[in-house]
Amino acid sequence: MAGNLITYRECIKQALREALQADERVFVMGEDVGRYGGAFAVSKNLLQEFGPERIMDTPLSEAGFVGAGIGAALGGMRPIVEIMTVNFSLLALDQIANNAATLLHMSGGQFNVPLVIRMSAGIGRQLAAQHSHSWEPLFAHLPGLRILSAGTHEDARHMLAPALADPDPVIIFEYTSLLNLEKELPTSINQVDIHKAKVRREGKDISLITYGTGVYKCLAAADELAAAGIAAEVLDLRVLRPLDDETILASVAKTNRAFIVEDASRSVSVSSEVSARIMEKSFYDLDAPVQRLCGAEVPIPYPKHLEDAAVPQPAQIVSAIKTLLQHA
Amino acid sequence: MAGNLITYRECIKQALREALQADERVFVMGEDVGRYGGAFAVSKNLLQEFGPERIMDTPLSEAGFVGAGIGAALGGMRPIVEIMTVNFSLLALDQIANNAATLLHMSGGQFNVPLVIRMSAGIGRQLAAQHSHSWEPLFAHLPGLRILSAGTHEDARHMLAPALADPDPVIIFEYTSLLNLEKELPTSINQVDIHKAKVRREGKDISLITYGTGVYKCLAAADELAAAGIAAEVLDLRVLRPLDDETILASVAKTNRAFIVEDASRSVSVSSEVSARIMEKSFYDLDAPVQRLCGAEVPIPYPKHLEDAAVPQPAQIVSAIKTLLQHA
Amino acid sequence: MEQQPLQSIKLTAEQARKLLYQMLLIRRFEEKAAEMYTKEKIRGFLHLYIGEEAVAVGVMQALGPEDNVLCTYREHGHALVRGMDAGVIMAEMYGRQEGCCRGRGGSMHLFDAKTKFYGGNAIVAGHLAMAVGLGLADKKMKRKQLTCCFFGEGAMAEGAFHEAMNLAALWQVPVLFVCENNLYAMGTALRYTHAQTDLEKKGAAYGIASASVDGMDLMAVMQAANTAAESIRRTGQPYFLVCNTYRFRAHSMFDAELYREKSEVEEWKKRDPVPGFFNYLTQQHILIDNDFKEAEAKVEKEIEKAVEFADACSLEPVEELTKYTYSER
Amino acid sequence: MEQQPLQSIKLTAEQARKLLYQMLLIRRFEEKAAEMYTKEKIRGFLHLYIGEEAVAVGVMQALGPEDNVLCTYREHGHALVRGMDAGVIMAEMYGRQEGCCRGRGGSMHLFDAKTKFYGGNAIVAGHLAMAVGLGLADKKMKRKQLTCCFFGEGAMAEGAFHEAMNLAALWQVPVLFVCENNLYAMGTALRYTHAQTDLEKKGAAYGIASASVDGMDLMAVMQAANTAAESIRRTGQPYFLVCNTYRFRAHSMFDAELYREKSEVEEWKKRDPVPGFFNYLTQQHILIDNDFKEAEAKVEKEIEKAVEFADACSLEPVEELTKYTYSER
Ligand SMILES: Cc1ncc(C[n+]2csc(CCOP(=O)(O)OP(=O)(O)O)c2C)c(N)n1
Ligand SMILES: Cc1ncc(C[n+]2csc(CCOP(=O)(O)OP(=O)(O)O)c2C)c(N)n1
Ligand SMILES: [Mg+2]
Ligand SMILES: [Mg+2]
Repeated sequence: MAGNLITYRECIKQALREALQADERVFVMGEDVGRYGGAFAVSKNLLQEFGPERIMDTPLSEAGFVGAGIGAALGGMRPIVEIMTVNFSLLALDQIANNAATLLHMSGGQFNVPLVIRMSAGIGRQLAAQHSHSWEPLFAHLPGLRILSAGTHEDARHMLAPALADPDPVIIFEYTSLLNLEKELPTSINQVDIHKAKVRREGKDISLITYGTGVYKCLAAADELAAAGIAAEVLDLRVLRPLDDETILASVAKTNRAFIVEDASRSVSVSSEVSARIMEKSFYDLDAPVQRLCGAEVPIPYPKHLEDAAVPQPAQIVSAIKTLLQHA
Repeated sequence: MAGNLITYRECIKQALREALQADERVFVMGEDVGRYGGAFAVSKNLLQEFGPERIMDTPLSEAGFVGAGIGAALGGMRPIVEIMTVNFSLLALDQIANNAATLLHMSGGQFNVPLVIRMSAGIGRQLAAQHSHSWEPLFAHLPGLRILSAGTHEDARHMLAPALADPDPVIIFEYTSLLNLEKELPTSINQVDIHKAKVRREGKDISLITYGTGVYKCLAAADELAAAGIAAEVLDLRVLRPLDDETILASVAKTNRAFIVEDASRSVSVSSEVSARIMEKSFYDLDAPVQRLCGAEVPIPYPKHLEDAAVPQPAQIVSAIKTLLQHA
Repeated sequence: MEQQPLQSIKLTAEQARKLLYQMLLIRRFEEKAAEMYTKEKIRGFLHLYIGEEAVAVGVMQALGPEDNVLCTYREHGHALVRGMDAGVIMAEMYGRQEGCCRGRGGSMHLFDAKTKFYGGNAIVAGHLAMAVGLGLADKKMKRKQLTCCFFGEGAMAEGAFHEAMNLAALWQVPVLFVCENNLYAMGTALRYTHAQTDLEKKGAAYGIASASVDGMDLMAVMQAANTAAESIRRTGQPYFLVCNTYRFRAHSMFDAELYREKSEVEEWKKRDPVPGFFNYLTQQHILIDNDFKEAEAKVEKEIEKAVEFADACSLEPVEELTKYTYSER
Repeated sequence: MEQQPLQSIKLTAEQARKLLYQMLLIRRFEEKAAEMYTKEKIRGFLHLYIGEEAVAVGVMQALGPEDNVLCTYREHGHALVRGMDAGVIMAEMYGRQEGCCRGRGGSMHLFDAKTKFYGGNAIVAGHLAMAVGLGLADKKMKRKQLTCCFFGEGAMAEGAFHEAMNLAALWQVPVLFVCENNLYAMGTALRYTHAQTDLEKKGAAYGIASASVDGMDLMAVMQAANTAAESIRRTGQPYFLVCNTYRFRAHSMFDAELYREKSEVEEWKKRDPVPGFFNYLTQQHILIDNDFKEAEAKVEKEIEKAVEFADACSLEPVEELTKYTYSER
C-alpha cells in the first residue's frame, strides 16, 4: 500500500513527462523550469531528460512568453506554459484574455489556440500579500477559456493529457500547499473528464461544493461530520469554466442543501456563481439557503495565525454545517 | 429645461475641471488626454486650460503610467489616471492588484495610495472582441480597491470629488456608449455617496438591480412595466466594491423579488455576487428565485445585430419580468 | 541613419505594373472604405493607411506564401497585398458572414488562414509576442519560413515590445519586426512617446540587427526589406526594420486631428508614395502614363466588384452568436 | 565598460568605521536570519543578500534622509543601512506586531514611512514604475530629492523595466535606477535572461546616462553612486547604474542551487566585499585589526538585541486581520 504513496508534486511531474514522451510537439516553457528544476522542483531533471528545446527556461517576461506560447500554438506546437505562480499571471492576463480567449471566435473559427497554461496558486506557505493569491475567479470569468483546478492527486496526475488534447486554451491551477502531500493514487483511474465536476464522496444530507485546496479540506470535514451522523456529499467542481451545472444541480436535488467552500476571497468568486446558479435552477429544491465559506477579503498577511484565519479551515466547515443542519 | 441638458461626456469633463481647480495636487495623466483631447473628447481643451504639467499625455505604457500614478500618490499627489478604455486595463492589473490594492494593508497601515483611476468601459459602438469588454467583475473581486460605476449623468458629474477625497485607490468605470447621451442634471444634487447604492426609481413589485449601462436600460424597462401595471424598483449598485448590502437587502425585503441586469458576461460576475448575497441573507424574503440577465459568454462580435444580441436589452428585461411575475 | 541599398533593384514593366496596382488598390480601397463609413455601411473603428502604402507593399515583396504575417488594426492594405480578396475584406468590414471572419471582426480584425494572415490585432503591441511564438514554432519544426510583424512606433513604448524583442533575440527566431513609424500614436507625437527617437537604435539593446528606411519610397522599402529578409533567412535571427512614414488621414474616424498642423500634413503629402512611385517609374522609363490609367481602371473595377459583393452579403444568424467560443466537440 | 572614478574618495577613520559596521551588520544579521529560518522562527521566503553588501552600503552613502528608497524582496541589507532598527526588522521577519509592518509583510515586505523606505516589493520589476511616480511627485512639488530604486538583472527582462525607463527619461524625473546584477535570476543565468548582456548599454535605448561598476568593491560603488546622485541632483534627470556583484547564498531557502557550480561560488567568494573592504582599509592605514574586532563586537551585540527584541514580541490579534484593507473612516 505505502508503495503507492505519491506526492502531488510527483503527480504533476509524471504528467509532464508522459506528455513530453507522447507528442513531439509538446514542450514546456517558463521561468526556471529547466536548470533550476522548477521553482517548486516539479520539473526537476526534465531538462536532463528532454533537453533545452523541450524544457525552455524563459527570462522574467510573463506577457512575452505566454504570448509566445499562443503564437507557438498557432504555429502547430502544443506548448505547456508554466507561469511560476498565479501571483505573476496578471502580467500575462492581457495575452490570455485578448488573444488566447478571443482568437477562435474573432477569426470566425479559423484559428485554434491549443495552449495549456499551468500555474501554481493559493495560500499556505506564509508568502504574504503579493505571493498568496487565489485568483481562479478572475480567470473563471473569461469566455473562451477552459479553467481547470487540480484539487486532488488524481487530477494533478491526469488532467494534463486531456488539456493538451483540447483544441482550445486550457488553464490548470495547481496548489503550492499540496506539493508535499502524499496520497495513494488510484491505479484504476487513468483519465479525467475535463468537462465534468466530480463527486469525491457521496452523501445525502448536504452538498459540500468546492475546488482546489478546498477538496481535501472538505473531505476531512466530511469525515468528521460522518462521525456526527451527517452524510455530506463532497463535490469537486474541478472545471471552473465552463461550470458543469448538471452535476451540481443533481447533487443539490439529492441533498436539498448546499454549502460552498473556496479559498478565494468571497466577492465575485466561483462560489458566488455556483450559489447564483443554484438559486436560478434549484430554488424549489432547497430546504435552506445556500451558504458560502470563502477567503477573507484582505491581502493575505505573512504570519501563520493570520494566514490560517484568512481561509476556511476544516473545523469551521464542520461547525458551520452542524449549525446549518440544526437550524433545519 | 432644455438649457439644463448635458451630455455624459460633458459631465465627466466638468468633474475633471472642478477637481483640477480645487486641488493643486490633482493632475490627469493617460494616453492622449492632452493634445488629442481625450480618445473620446472628454478632456478636450483641458490641456489649454491647465497646461502640460496637469494634463499629461503618456506613451502607450499602461503598466508604467498606472504604476507611476501609484508612486505619485505615495509621494503626496492626487493623480487621476485615465486608462483609455478598460480593454487595456489588464496590462496594468498587476500594478493595481499587487501594489495599489495591497500597500496599505501590507505596510501595516503606513502607506496610503490616494489614486483615482478612470476608464471607459462597455459595449455598444461596434468595436469588436478586443474593444468591447465589460470587466467590472474582475476588479470587483479585488480587496483593497473601491470600485465605482457611473451609470448616470449624476454620477459621472459627482463621483470624482469623493473618489479623490478617499485615501484609498478608487476605480471609476465610465461608459463609452453613454458619452453622447443628453440628460437633465438635477441641480439639487452636488454630491454622491460613494459608499451607498442608489434607488433610482421606487417600486414595490420587484427589485431591478443593476449598474453601469444597465441603469438607463432598467429605467426604460421600468417605464414600460409601469404601463403594464408593474411597479419595478430600480436599484443602481453604483459601488461595485465593497457592495452596499444594506440597500440591496432593504429593497428585496420590500419587493420580495429581484432581477439582476448586467452587461458583463454571466459567469462569476457582479450579479452572481448580488444573487449569492440575497440567497444568504434574504432567502426567506423571496417569493421567487432571483434571476439574472447578463451578457452572453462570448467575445463580442462586430456587427450591430450580434452586439445587441450579446447584452441585455430593455425589451428582454420587460418580457423576462412579466414572465417572472406571471409565474408567481 | 537610414539604410543605403547595396545594389539597386531593377524592375521589369510587369513587376512595376503589379506594384503600382497594389499601391493603388490600397489607396482606392481605403478611400472607398471611408466613403462607406460615412454611409454607415462600415461602423466601429476604421483606421486608414493612406500615405503609408509603400511600407506594406514594399515589405510584402520580400515574403513568400509560406511566411506568416501579423498586423495591427490598420491592416486593410496588408491584407490586400497579401492576396486576400477585396470583396471578402469589404464584406468583413460590413459585418457580413461572407467576410473573412464571418463579419465578426470588422475592420480591425482581418484574419485569413489561407494566406497565413494572423490579424488584425487591436491591442497595441499585443501581437508581437505571438509573432515570436510563430517564429519559435517554425524553428522547432524546422520549417524554413519567416514571420513578419508590423506595428506602430507607439507600440514600442509598451513593455510587450521589449519582452518580444528580447525573447526573439535570445531564442534566435526568424522574425522580421517592422515598425511603421508614422510619427504619431493617435495624437501623441513621437517625441512624447519615446525618450530616444532614433528608433532603430533600440535594436541594439537586444543585439538585434536593425535598420531604418524612408517609408515613403517604395523602392527603398523593397530594398531594405529584401536585405532584412535575406539576413533572417540566412542567419535564422530576428531583424528590426524601421520604416519612416506618415499617415495622411486622421488616426480613426473619431479623430479631430487637434494635435498637428494642417501644414505639416500638406508638407508630407508632397512625398505621397503613390504618385512618387509612378514618377519614379516614368523617369526610369519603365512605365508610361497609360499604364497608370490602366492600373486605375483595373483597381476601380476591383473596388466596384468588392462593394457589390459586400452589398449582396448576408448577416450571420443571431443563433450563431456563441459558435466558436469553444471548438465544437 | 566600468566607470572610472574621477577622483578618489578619502575616508576618515570615523567614516570607515561606520561603513565597516554597516557591511558587517548586514552580513551578521542575515546569517542570523538564516539560522532563525532553520529554527522556524522565520518562515515563507527568505532571500539573503550575502555577498552583495557593498551595493546597498555603497549606494546608500549617496542618499540623504529626504530621498526615497525602493527595493526588492532581498532588502534586509538596504533596510538596515537606511537606518531601520534591526530588532524591528527581525520582529517583522518573525511575523510579530512590533515589526515594521505589524508582522504582516515578513522578510519580503519591509516598509518604513519614517525612513522613506517603500518596500520590500516581491513582484519582480513591479516597483520600478512606482519609483518613477515618486520622482514625478517630487518634481511636481519642487522637492529637491531623489528616488533610488534597486532591482535585479532578471527584472530588466520585464516589460515593466522598459516602460519605467522610458517614462523616467521622457519626464525627466530624478530617479536613480540601480541594477544589482548578481548574474542569476533564481536559477537563470544572465545569458539566458538577456540577449544583450552588457546591461548598462540598455540605458542608451532611453537616452539615460548609464554606468556600471564593480559591485564587490565598496569604494568603487560609493564613487559611482556619488557620481550618479550628483548628476541627478544637478540635471534632474534619471541615471542607470549597474552594480556587478554575486550572491553567495541560494536564491531563497527553497533553492537547491542546481544551476551553478560550487567552484564558481568559491571563485567569487575570493572577492568577498566584507574582508575586501577591510583589507583596503588596513592597506590604506585607515583602520587596524582592532577596529574590525570592535565592529564585530558591536554588531554582535546589536544582533543579539534584535533577536531578544523579536523573541519578546507578540502576534497581531486575529481580530485585526482585515484592519487597513481600507483606511478607517
Ligand atoms: C494597449 C493599448 N492601449 C491603447 C490603445 C488605443 N490605441 C489604439 S491605436 C493607438 C495608437 C497606436 O499608435 P502606433 O503604435 O504608432 O500605431 P499607428 O496607429 O500610428 O499606426 C492607441 C493609443 C490600444 N488599442 N491598445
Ligand atoms: C513578476 C514575477 N515573476 C516571477 C517571480 C518569481 N521570482 C522571484 S525572484 C526571481 C528572480 C529575480 O531575479 P533578479 O531580478 O535578478 O533578482 P535577484 O533575486 O537575483 O536579486 C523570480 C523569477 C516574481 N517574484 N515576480
Ligand atoms: Mg504611429
Ligand atoms: Mg539577479
